[in-house]
Amino acid sequence: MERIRVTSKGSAVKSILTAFILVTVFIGSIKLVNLDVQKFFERLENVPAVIGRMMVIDLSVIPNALLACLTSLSLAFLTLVVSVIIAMLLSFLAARNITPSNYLANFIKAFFAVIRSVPGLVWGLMVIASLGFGYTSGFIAMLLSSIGYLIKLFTGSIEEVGTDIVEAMRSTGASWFNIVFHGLIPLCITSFFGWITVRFEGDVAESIGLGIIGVGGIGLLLTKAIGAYDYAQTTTILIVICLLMLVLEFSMTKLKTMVKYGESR
Amino acid sequence: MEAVLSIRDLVKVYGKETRALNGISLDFYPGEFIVVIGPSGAGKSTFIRCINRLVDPTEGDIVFDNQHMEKFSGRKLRDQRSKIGMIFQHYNLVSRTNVIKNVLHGQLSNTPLYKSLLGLYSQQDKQEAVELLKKVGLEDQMYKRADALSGGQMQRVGICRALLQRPKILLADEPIASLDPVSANIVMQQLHSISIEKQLTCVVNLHQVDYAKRYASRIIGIKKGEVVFDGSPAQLTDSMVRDIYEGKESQMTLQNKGGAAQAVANEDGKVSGAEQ
Amino acid sequence: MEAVLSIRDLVKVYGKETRALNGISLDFYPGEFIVVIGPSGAGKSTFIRCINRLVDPTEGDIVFDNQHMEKFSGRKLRDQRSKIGMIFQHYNLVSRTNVIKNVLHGQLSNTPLYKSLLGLYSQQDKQEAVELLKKVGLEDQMYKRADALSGGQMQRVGICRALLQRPKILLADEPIASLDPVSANIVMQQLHSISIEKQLTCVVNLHQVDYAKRYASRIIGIKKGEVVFDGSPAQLTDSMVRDIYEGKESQMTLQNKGGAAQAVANEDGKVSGAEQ
Amino acid sequence: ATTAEAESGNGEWPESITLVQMPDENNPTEAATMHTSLKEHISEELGIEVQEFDGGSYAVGIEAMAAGNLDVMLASPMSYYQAKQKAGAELLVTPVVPGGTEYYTDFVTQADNEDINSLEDLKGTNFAFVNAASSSGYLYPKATLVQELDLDPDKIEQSGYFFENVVFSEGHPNSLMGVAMGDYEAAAVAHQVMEMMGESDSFNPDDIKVIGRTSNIPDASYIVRGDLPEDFKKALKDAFVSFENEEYFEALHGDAGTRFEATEADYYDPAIEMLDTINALEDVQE
Amino acid sequence: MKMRSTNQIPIKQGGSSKAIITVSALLAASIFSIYYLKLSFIDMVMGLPNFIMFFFQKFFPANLENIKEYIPLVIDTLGYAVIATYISSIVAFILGILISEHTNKFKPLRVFVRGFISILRNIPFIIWGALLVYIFGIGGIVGVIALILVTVGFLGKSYAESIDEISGDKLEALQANGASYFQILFHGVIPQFVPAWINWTLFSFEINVRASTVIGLVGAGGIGVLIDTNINLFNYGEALTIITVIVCIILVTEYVTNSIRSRIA
Ligand SMILES: Nc1ncnc2c1ncn2[C@@H]1O[C@H](COP(=O)(O)OP(=O)(O)OP(=O)(O)O)[C@@H](O)[C@H]1O
Ligand SMILES: Nc1ncnc2c1ncn2[C@@H]1O[C@H](COP(=O)(O)OP(=O)(O)OP(=O)(O)O)[C@@H](O)[C@H]1O
Ligand SMILES: [Mg+2]
Ligand SMILES: [Mg+2]
Repeated sequence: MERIRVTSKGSAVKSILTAFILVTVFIGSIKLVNLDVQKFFERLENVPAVIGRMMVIDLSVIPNALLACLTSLSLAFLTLVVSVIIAMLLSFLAARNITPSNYLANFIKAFFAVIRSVPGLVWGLMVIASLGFGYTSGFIAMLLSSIGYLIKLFTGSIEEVGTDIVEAMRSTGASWFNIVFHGLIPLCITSFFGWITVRFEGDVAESIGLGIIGVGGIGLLLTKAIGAYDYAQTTTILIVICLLMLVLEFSMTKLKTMVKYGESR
Repeated sequence: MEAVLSIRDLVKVYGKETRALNGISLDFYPGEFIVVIGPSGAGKSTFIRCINRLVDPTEGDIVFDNQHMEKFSGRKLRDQRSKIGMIFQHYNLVSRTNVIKNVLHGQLSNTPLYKSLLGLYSQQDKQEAVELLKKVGLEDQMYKRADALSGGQMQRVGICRALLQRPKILLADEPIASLDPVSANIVMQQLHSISIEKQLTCVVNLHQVDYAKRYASRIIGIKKGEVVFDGSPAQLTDSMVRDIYEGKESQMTLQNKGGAAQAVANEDGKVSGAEQ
Repeated sequence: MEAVLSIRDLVKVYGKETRALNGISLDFYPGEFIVVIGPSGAGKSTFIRCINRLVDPTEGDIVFDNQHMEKFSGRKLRDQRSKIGMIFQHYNLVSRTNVIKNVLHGQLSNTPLYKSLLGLYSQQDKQEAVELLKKVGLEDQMYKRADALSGGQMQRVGICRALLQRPKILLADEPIASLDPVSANIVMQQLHSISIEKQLTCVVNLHQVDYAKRYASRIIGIKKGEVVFDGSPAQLTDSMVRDIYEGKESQMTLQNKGGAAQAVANEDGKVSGAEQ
Repeated sequence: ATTAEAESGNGEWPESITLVQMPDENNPTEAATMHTSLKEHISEELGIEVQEFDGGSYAVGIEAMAAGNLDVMLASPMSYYQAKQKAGAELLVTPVVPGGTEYYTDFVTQADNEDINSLEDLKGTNFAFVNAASSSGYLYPKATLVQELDLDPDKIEQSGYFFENVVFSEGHPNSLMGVAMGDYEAAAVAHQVMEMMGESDSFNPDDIKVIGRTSNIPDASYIVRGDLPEDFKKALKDAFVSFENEEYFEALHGDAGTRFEATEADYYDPAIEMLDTINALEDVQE
Repeated sequence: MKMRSTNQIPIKQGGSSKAIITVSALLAASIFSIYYLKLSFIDMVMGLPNFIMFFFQKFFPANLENIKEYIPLVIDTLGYAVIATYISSIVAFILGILISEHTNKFKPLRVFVRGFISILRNIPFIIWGALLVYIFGIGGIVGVIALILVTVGFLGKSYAESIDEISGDKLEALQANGASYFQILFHGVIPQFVPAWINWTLFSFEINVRASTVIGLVGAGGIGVLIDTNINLFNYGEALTIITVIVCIILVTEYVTNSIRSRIA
C-alpha cells in the first residue's frame, strides 16, 4: 500500500533537524553553566522557613508607602505618556508591513535595540552628570528605555495584524498617515493597551531601580527596607505595590474589552 | 476614443514559479463595463490588483490616465490610486470603526490629516456618504461598528467606500459573492448605471456568467494567466464558456466527468435563460 | 421516518436587542438536501451555527441524533460535533498549515492527540483525504500552505475537510460564494450525490435561488429570523421568492425602486430559465 | 568641572547646594523625613537653598560632583580618594558617636569546618569577596590578607595562587548565605551586616564561625566639592557642627549624643595608605 | 431632499464627550505630574550637549585590553540565557494559554493566572534575588531561576496577547469538527501562533542576555555585572567594551528574529 505523507518532502527532515539542534543547544548550555540540579532539590526544603520569615507586615509604613507610590506613579505615568506618543510614531515607521522604507525600519529597530541594552546605571550616570540629581533626570533615564521597549512591543503587534486593511486603504490613495491613523491604530489599539500596561509596570519597576541615581519614590523606600533587613516593612511595601499593579492590570483589561467589543460607535 | 487604461504585456510571477499572469495586453475605454471571468486560480484577482499596484507586476506597462502606473511611488502613486476605486472580495473594512467612517475613508486622500482625525470631513463628502449608504439600504447601520454587520452588509459598505472616491475607474473583485440575489442585482445595477452616468470604467471579476452577460458591455475571459476571450456578451457563446472553464473540468476526477459536463450544460442553460 | 435533527422554538438574541432568530421549528430527515435562502442579515448563518452550537442559542431545543445538543458540553459536545460536518463562508482554514493537514483536521476527533501531532493519521483517513482532494482537483496543491491558495481553492479544501468527517449531517454556509460556476456546480453536485448516496442530510445556505431550485430537495426561506417558506423547489413560486427578499427591496432608495423591481423580475426570469 | 570653576573663580557663594546621602546600612525608612531637618538647618545657617537626595552609587555621585551638579556627599575612604582625584573633593565633617563605633569586616567559614581556624588556613579554599569595587567587601579584606600573609596583591584573584578559587558574590548577604549553605568555604562579610542579619533571623549565627577580621575602617565622612569658596566651605562646616537635633542622631546613629565634627585632612590617610599596598589606587587617574 | 435640511452630519453617535473627557483627564494627570515632580523641560534641552559630551569624552576609546577574558563570561551569559529562555518559554506558553480568552473559558482561573504573572512582574528583582539566595544559596541554579522569574511574567503576557490576536475563525472550524481542546490548541492555535512565538521568544532571549547584570547579583556568572563593577571603578573604557559586546549579541538576536520572521511569515 502506498504511503501517504502528511508533510511535504524534506520537511520532516527539517523539523527533526531543528528539534535536534534545539535540544543540543539546550543540553550544551546546561553542561556549560554547570547546573547542580540536585542541590536545587535538596534546598527546596528551605522554602517554608524563608517564606515564613517574610510573612509579617508593618502597617505603620503604609502612609509613607502610599505617598512614595504617588511619586513613583506620577513619574511612571509621565514617562509613559511621552514614550507612548514617541514610540507609536516610530513603531509605525519600523513595522515591516507599513514602513515607508526598509532601511529606516531596520535602523530604528537596531538603534533602539542598542538603547535597550545599555544598563540603567550607565544611563543614570550620564544623565546625572549632565542634568544633576532629581526627577528630571529620572524622567530622561526612564524615557529612553521605555521608548525602546514600547517600539519593540508595538512593532510586534502591528506586524501581526492583517495586511488587508493596509491594502484596502492604500487602494483609496490614502497617505501613510491616513493608513496609520484611520486603519492601523483602530485595529491595534487593543493590543497597544496591553503593552502600555506592561510598560507602566515596567516603568514603575524601573523607578524602583532608579533609587541608585537618587530618584525617590516607592523604590527608594523599598531598597531601604531591604537594606535594613526589615521584613515587615518590605512585605508591606510589596503588598502595596502589587495591589496597586493588580488594580491597574485589571482595569486596563476591562478598558481593553470595552474598546474591543465596546459600544458600536 | 482614448483609452483610460492601457495594459501591455503584463506578467506576474509569484515566488519563483507561479506565473499568475502570462502576458496580458488590453485597452479599457471610458464608460465600459468590463466583466472578467475565468476559472478559480486563473489570475483574475492578480490582474485586478496589478492595475492599482497592490501587487507589483513583474513585467509590463500599465498606462492609466496617460501615466505609467508601474513607475510611480509615494505621493504620485497615491494620487493615481485615489482615482481608482476598489471593492474587495473580503470587504477589508476597519472592523473597529463605524460604518460611516469606513465609507469616509474613501475621501482620505483629499482630506488633510488633522481634519480627518477630528472627523472634519467636508459637508459634501459626508452628505454623499450618507446618500450612498441610503442607496444600499444601510442608513440604519450608519453608526454600528463594521464588525457587527452581516457579510452582505459589510460588502455594501465597501462598495460605498469605493464610490465615495469618485473614481475614474472602478475595480471590483467578486463584489457580489456574498450578496443575496436582490442585493446583488441592485449592486450590479448601481455599478452599471454609475458607469453609464459618469462614463466610469468598471472592471469587475465575477464567477456568475449570467450576471456577466446581463450587465457587461464587454467580457474578458482569463485562463492560466492569459486572455482567452475578449468581446461583447453576445459573442460569448456557450461553447466559448465551456472553453474558458474547460481546464477545470478535466482536472476533476473521471468519475465525475459526466457530472461536470452536465454541469456546464446546465450553466449554459441558465445563462441562456437569463438572456431571455 | 425519524428526523435526524429536530429544532423547536429556536431563538437567538445577540447583545440586548438583535433578535437574529425568532422562534424557528423544523425537522430534518435523512437524505434531505435542504437549501436555506433569505435576504442578507436574515439569520441564515446564525441558524446554521446554532445547530452545532458554534453559536449558543438563547432559547429552544435542538435534538440531533436523538440527543439534546443544547445540553451538552465537553467530550459529549465534541462527539456530537464530529458527526456534523461544516463548511464555512470564509473557509476558516489554518492558514499556516498545509492543505492535506487541513483536510485531515476533519478526523481529529477520532485520532488520539499524540498521533495527530506526529501526523500519524490512519492510512484509511489519509487515503480518503487524498481521494477527496483529487476529486476537487487539488492533488497538486496538497503540500502547499493553505494561505498560498486562491479563494476558490481554499473553499474546496474546506469542503474536503468536512467530508472527511464522514458526518451524519452536513452544514454549509454559502459554500459556493467564491467559486466559479463550473466548480460551483461540481461542488453542489458532489454534495448532492453524497447526500443521496449516504443518506446524508445537507443544510446549505445559498444566495443563488437558481442553484437552490436545481439541487434542493427542500427549500427553507428565512426572513427576519422566521421561517417564511418551507417546501419543495416546485412550490417556490416567483411571487414567493419576491416575498422572501421583499423587505430588502423596500429598504432601497425610492430612486432605485424601479431598478430593484426590475432586478427581482430579472432574477425570476433567470430562475425560470434555469428551471427549463 | 567647567561650571564649577566659573562659579568659584570670583569667590562668590553659590545660590544653592546639593547634598547627597549614600546608602548606608543604618538609614531607616524614616530617614527621608530625618534628613529634612538637617537640610533645613543648613539652609537656615547659610541662607541659601539646600537640595537633598538619596543616592545609590558612589560612581554616579562622584561624576556628578565633577560636573558641578553635586556639592556635598557622604563618602568612604576609597570614594573620597576617587572624588579627590576626579573632582578635587575635600573632607568636611564626620558623625562621631560618643562611645566610638567600629566598622570592620569578618572572615567567616562554616561553624563545623574543622580545617579552617585562621587566615592561613584559607589557603586552597573557595573564597567569596563581595565586588571588586567594594571597600568593606573586597579592598579591606584583601589588604588584610596581603599584609598578614605577605601575598602578592596582583595575584590574589588567580585560581591556585592562594585561594583555590575566588568568586564575587555581589553582596554581603550573598557571601554570608553562600558560606552558611556551603557554597563557599569562606568569605569576607562586613561585621555590621552579620549583626543585622542575625538580629532579623535571616540566618542562624550558630552556622558561622569567625576566623579573623580586618582592622577598623574609618567612619564615612561628608566630603565637599573643593572649588567652592573657602569661606563658604567654612560656613558649611560650621553649619554641620552646629546641628544638634537629637532625634536625628538617635534615629540615624543610634545614639542621641552623636555630633558632626570637622574632619582632619589626614583622617583617611592610614586607610588610603593601606589601599595603596594592594595597588587599588593605580587605576584612579584624573 | 431631506438631507439638505439637516446640514450637520455627525460621524459618530453620542457626540465626542467621551473622547474629550479622556483626553482632558490624561492631560490633567500629566500636568499634575509635571508640577508635582517639578520637571524642567528647559533643563532637559540644556543638558543634552553635556549628555552627549559626557558619553564621548568618558567612554571613548573603548578599552580592548581584557577582551579575551570576557569570552568565557560571554559564553556563560549565553548559556544562562538559553536555558532560561527555553524553560520560561515553556512555562510562559502554558500560562499564556491559561490567560487568553480564546483558550481558557474558565474565568476564575484566567483571572488568577493573570494576577499571578502580574505579581511575578511587579515584585522587583532585588526581592526575588534576596529570597532566592536565602533559599538556595549562591550559584548557577539561582541565576537561572532569577532569569526565569524576570522573563515569565513578561513572556506569559506577550503570548496571551498574541493568542488573543489569532482570530477565532480558525478555531471555530476545528471546534465544529469535534476536535478536543488540545487538538484545537495544537492544530489550530500553535501553527498560527508560530511567528509571534518566535518574535517574543527571541525578545525574551534578548531580555535574558541583558539581565545578566541582575543574575550577577545572585552570584551567578555572566558578563553584565562587570559593567556596574567597572563603572564603580571608573573604568569607562572597559565598560564600553562590555556594553558593545552585549549590544552585538542583541543586534544579532534582533537580526535573526527579523529574518526568521520574514521567512516564515
Ligand atoms: N500571494 C501569493 N503567493 C503565491 N501564489 C499566489 C499568491 N496569490 C495567488 N497565488 C497563485 O496565483 C494564481 C492566481 O491566483 P488569483 O488569486 O489571481 O486567482 P483568481 O483567478 O482570483 O482565483 P479565484 O477565482 O479563486 O479567486 C493561483 O494559482 C494562486 O495559487
Ligand atoms: N456576532 C454578532 N453580534 C451582534 N450581531 C450579530 C452578530 N452576528 C450577526 N449579527 C446580526 O444578526 C443578524 C443575522 O446575521 P446573520 O449573519 O445570521 O445573517 P445572514 O442571513 O447570514 O446574512 P448574510 O447573507 O449577509 O451572510 C444580522 O442583523 C447581524 O447584524
Ligand atoms: Mg480571486
Ligand atoms: Mg451569512
